[in-house]
Amino acid sequence: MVDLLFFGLFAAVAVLCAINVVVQKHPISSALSLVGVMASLAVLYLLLGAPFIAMAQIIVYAGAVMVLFVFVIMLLNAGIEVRRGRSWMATIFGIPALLGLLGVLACLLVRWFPDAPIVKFGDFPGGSPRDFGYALFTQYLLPFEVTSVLILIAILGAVVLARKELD
Amino acid sequence: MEFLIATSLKLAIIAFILLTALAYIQWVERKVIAHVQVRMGPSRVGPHGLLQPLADVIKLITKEGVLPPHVNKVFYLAAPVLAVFMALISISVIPFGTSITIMGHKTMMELADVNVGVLVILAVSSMGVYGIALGGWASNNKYSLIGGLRSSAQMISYELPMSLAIAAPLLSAGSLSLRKIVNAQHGSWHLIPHWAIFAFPAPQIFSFIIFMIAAFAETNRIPFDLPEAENELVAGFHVEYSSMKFAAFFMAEYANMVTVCCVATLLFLGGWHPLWPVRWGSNFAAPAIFAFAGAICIYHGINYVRPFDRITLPAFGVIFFGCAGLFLIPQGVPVLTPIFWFLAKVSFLLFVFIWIRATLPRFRYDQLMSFAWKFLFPVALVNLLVTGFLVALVS
Amino acid sequence: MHLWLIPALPFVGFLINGVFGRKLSKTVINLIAVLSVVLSFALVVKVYLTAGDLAATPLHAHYFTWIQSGAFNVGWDFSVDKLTMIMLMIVTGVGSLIHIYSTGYMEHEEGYYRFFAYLNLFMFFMLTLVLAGNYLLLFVGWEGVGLCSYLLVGFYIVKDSATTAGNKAFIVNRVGDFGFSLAMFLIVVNFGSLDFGQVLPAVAGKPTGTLTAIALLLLVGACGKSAQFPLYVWLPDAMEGPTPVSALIHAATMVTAGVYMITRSAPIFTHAPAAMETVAIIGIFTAFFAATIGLTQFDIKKVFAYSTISQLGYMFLGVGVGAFSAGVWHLMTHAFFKALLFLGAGSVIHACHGEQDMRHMGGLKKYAPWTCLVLACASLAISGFPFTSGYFSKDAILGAAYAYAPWMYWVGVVTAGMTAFYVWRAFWMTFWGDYRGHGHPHESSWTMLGPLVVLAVLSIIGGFVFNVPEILSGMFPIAEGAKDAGAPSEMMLTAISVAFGLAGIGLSYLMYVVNTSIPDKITSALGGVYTLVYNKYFVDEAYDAVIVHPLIQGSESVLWKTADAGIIDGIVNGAGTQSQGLGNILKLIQSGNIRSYATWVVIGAVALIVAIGIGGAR
Amino acid sequence: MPAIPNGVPESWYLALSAILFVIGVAGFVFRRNIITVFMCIELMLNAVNLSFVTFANHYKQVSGHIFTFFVMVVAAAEAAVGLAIILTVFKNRSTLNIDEVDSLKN
Repeated sequence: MVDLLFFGLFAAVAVLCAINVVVQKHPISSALSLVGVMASLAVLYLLLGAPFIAMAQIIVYAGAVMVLFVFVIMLLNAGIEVRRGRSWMATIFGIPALLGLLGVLACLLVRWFPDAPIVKFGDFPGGSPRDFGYALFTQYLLPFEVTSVLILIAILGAVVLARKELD
Repeated sequence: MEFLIATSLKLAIIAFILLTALAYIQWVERKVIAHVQVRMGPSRVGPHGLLQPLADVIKLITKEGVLPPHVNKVFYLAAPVLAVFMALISISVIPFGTSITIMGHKTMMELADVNVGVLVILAVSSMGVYGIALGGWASNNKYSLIGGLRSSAQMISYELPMSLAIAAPLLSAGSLSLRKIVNAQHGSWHLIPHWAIFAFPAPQIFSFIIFMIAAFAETNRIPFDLPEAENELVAGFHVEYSSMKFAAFFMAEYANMVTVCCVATLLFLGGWHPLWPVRWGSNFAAPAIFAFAGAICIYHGINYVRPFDRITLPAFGVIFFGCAGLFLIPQGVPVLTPIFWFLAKVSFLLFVFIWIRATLPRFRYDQLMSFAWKFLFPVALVNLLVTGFLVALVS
Repeated sequence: MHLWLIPALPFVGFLINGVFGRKLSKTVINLIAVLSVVLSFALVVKVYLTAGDLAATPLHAHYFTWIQSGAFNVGWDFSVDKLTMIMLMIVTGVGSLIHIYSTGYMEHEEGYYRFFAYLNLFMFFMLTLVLAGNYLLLFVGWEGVGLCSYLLVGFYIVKDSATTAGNKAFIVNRVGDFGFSLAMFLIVVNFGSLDFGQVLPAVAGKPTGTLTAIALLLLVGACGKSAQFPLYVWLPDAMEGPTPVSALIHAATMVTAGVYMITRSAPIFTHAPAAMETVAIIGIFTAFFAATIGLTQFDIKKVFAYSTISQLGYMFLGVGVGAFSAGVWHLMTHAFFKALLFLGAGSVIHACHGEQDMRHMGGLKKYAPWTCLVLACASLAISGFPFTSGYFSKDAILGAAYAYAPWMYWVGVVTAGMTAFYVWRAFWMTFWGDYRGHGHPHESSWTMLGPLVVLAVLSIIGGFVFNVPEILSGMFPIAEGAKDAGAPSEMMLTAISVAFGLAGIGLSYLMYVVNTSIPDKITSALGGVYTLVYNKYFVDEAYDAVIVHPLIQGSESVLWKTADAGIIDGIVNGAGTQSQGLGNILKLIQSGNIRSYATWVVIGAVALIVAIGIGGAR
Repeated sequence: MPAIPNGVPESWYLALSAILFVIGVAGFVFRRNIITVFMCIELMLNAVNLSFVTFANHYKQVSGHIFTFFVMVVAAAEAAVGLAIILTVFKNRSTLNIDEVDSLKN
């Protein structure tokens, strides 16, 4: 019951914020709405028994990535976007393609999960940081290391791109 | 149901104490800095200026809230709320002491014992930047924009060493729940307590220092108060703010201070565990201190300097003796002593914050960044590595 | 028993010197390099003292499983029996002496730290080779010492000849290693393991043909590493390296690895008589062949290089005729006196300011008395002068050879005579007469002379102090049998070989001290034959004509011109042009507009999901 | 739908993730501001993360969380590089409108 309450509340928040991300004219509003989406998703993660992921979601996404976005928006002082569309593809096929996507996903959901099991808070204790860390550092060690290399490369790329010499 | 009642009660108490404390920390700060600079500090309003915070609050509330015409209204108004909200929310996972039992209802001395408490605090503090950044941006003012930019960059940069510094004691404690971490620091070896900073095998003294430095940056305190550097940016991100909105930013800053001090106490200084073991009579420290304070007050009240000291100081003396007596009540001891130790440590750290503010000059921006990335971050990393190695070695 | 420490110590030395050497001062480098080796020598001694009876209970140490596939697994394990112990003693002992010597010899060289880093690395690999408990680990050491020899021969990186010599050594060794690896494959196929402990006892049951094949392939490897007849060409050129290197790698330790390997796999060889025969024949032929070349060389190091080849030939002869212990004995004594010869030569070269041509030396005995003395000891030892070390080991081999096939004995004896001749020829030309070189020669420092003296003592008394056949009697009773077979004429055989040795010495004295005009007469008399021998039978040129040149030509005309340029490039370019054509069509949908691309992606995604959904994949 | 279930059906989580994803795609297709488009990508990633976590709950395995974690890391790296690229683009063309960044055309 409480689950349902929370889910309904935060799902609604997420969807509204998501729509807001798209419809807002000013990028910084979109950014903050996106933060809203992420925060509410974090709550849903908690409901799904993933406390660590929930916190990581907030720390990494809301706390770091989105701050970067806001930072860049402030830096470029990006204003309202100018509507000079020259993309016939998007204008013609965009809407139908989207509707098609939504429909397909919906029918797949209906087809594959006619009677999905009920998720209750706390019926999956496996998401504790301990289990998570154990899995990460034993079974998924190699991907983990590879990811670290990826991050290193990303850092280098960012540094190289943002250097002054470029302009 | 009982849970709800208990929680709401605790909520009320904590909120009241915290908010009052916030107001009075400002008074303490002004007093301390004044004495460091050989001044009197606030002394007009009430005895020793004790009513100064009240006066400030009244002033700020009754001031006219100016809404500049060129600002982005929504964010301009949202920013301070966001800031203070994010600052206050993280106090909810901080335990102050052991459990307390009131008429058969046993309850822990904290709002919520989250099993990932440390992460919660990190998360919330990482969200804290939005208030300042937004405020700076929404004011639509060059100074405040620069302040916002600086604060966002600075907070992101210093979050890394802070997280790494926090991770090190977690390794030796082996849990993410603050209460468990504190319990892991229970006991002592002869006179040396098992606090994280003295812990075997890996004393966390370095990560403690790193954490404190990063905390200064995260709370925008001197020497890292570049977002509000007066002589460069007028007042930085809150140039355009006035009245309660301005006060909200200040509350946020002090609330953040309290939070990081609590976290430092819990992670590194053994939470509510006494400085030396009970069998050496640590339980009598609190009454002794209060009695001493009371004695001093009464002494100075008897041969006074200023006329009103004749009344006020003995009054304080009596109050202090009362507190001392309170700590001697057997039923009170298990409840009050931990709280005393916890608050003592926290207030010491707060004093350090104020002390540093009175002592150090401000960094230059590039110095700030290079310090974070080229010094603090590697050191924290190495410290984490060494800790992990030692812990693995011992276990 | 920390066996792993023995190779680990030099390796640590290598790491320190190799990584930080550039920063360190020479004293520190010396300290690290020498200490690491001396310590491992001390460890070896400790192991020897604490090990107890190695023959009864060899030491085994399994550190970790290196390769595992199915039933076949190769571990990183060391084993020490008496043979290993002897080799360890030789390697670490002589190694330490040579390290000490090098600190004096290399004092004024560039890349000082590089030299000692390589030297330590070599010690590590050599010790791994010797300690190895299975063929693969032995092969690791085998390749490692090859690498180090390459690095050290080409140590003077600015000298073109040095680098080419290094390449030559490396490439020629590849041929041998090829054989060795094939042998290992055969062993794995037939025995399902590479551990000595499992392979060697299981030899008895196997068909002789297989064993012969394995043995011959191993022999190819040994020939490469130990510079035997077809593959010996790299060793003389390897003299381009610094002299201590020639002493350590190309006289005392590495080149004897082949002999060690054959001795180690003695059971295989003993069960393959044909292979044994081949070994013996190659050995005796190489001995004779190299000795003849040695007669004519004027570069002092070249002379000793050829004598090394020839002595290695002796060892092969020894193991070939089944007197493994005699072979190892000669290996040890040879390590002593040949290291001494090279180091002495180094000291002489040092004295003559880098001059290597004996025609520009002479009369050094009054300038460098100590060097003269120790070189005399070495020369006596190598020419089998009675009761010197060379005498015992060589006669053990020759005796066994007589028991196996008399003609080998006679060839061996003649070779012994030649050996004595050219070694003493070098000696006289260097020390007697009067100085024909430039500059003013001088005696070397005691850091160099000290090791020389120790080695001199060893090469005099080493023979009967360490009586290898007795030590190894537990492992190789065959050697004893050979002795018995030769027993009746033992004294006589010995006398003959000694006589030949003395004759060689006398002849050389006659030709190069008493009447120095004789050699020229002989040279002119022999004419063509002399030039043939002087030019080392034109073997290098032959190899060049038969192998190298066709290879280059073939790869140029066939592989490059036809295959690469014609076929491969054709395919590539064709693909290029084709895709260009295709691209011209596809380019129509490339609007360069990200959002239309996004739309494409969405449409594609929809199509994909529909396909999956319809396909009913779950 | 039957009476209010005690708890939430997984399919609702999946539906939510699908909706968020489609919204993200919509933004990706129709917005012209590079930064906004970029944020829409992040939105899609988040949607996918939600379904990952849901499936982790379904199969009672932590692997889903791990995947989410990796997605986050990759997203962070992507954000760093992407924003750097955006900065560069803005420096060189002084525009954030992706319709004007089409020099790859034909």
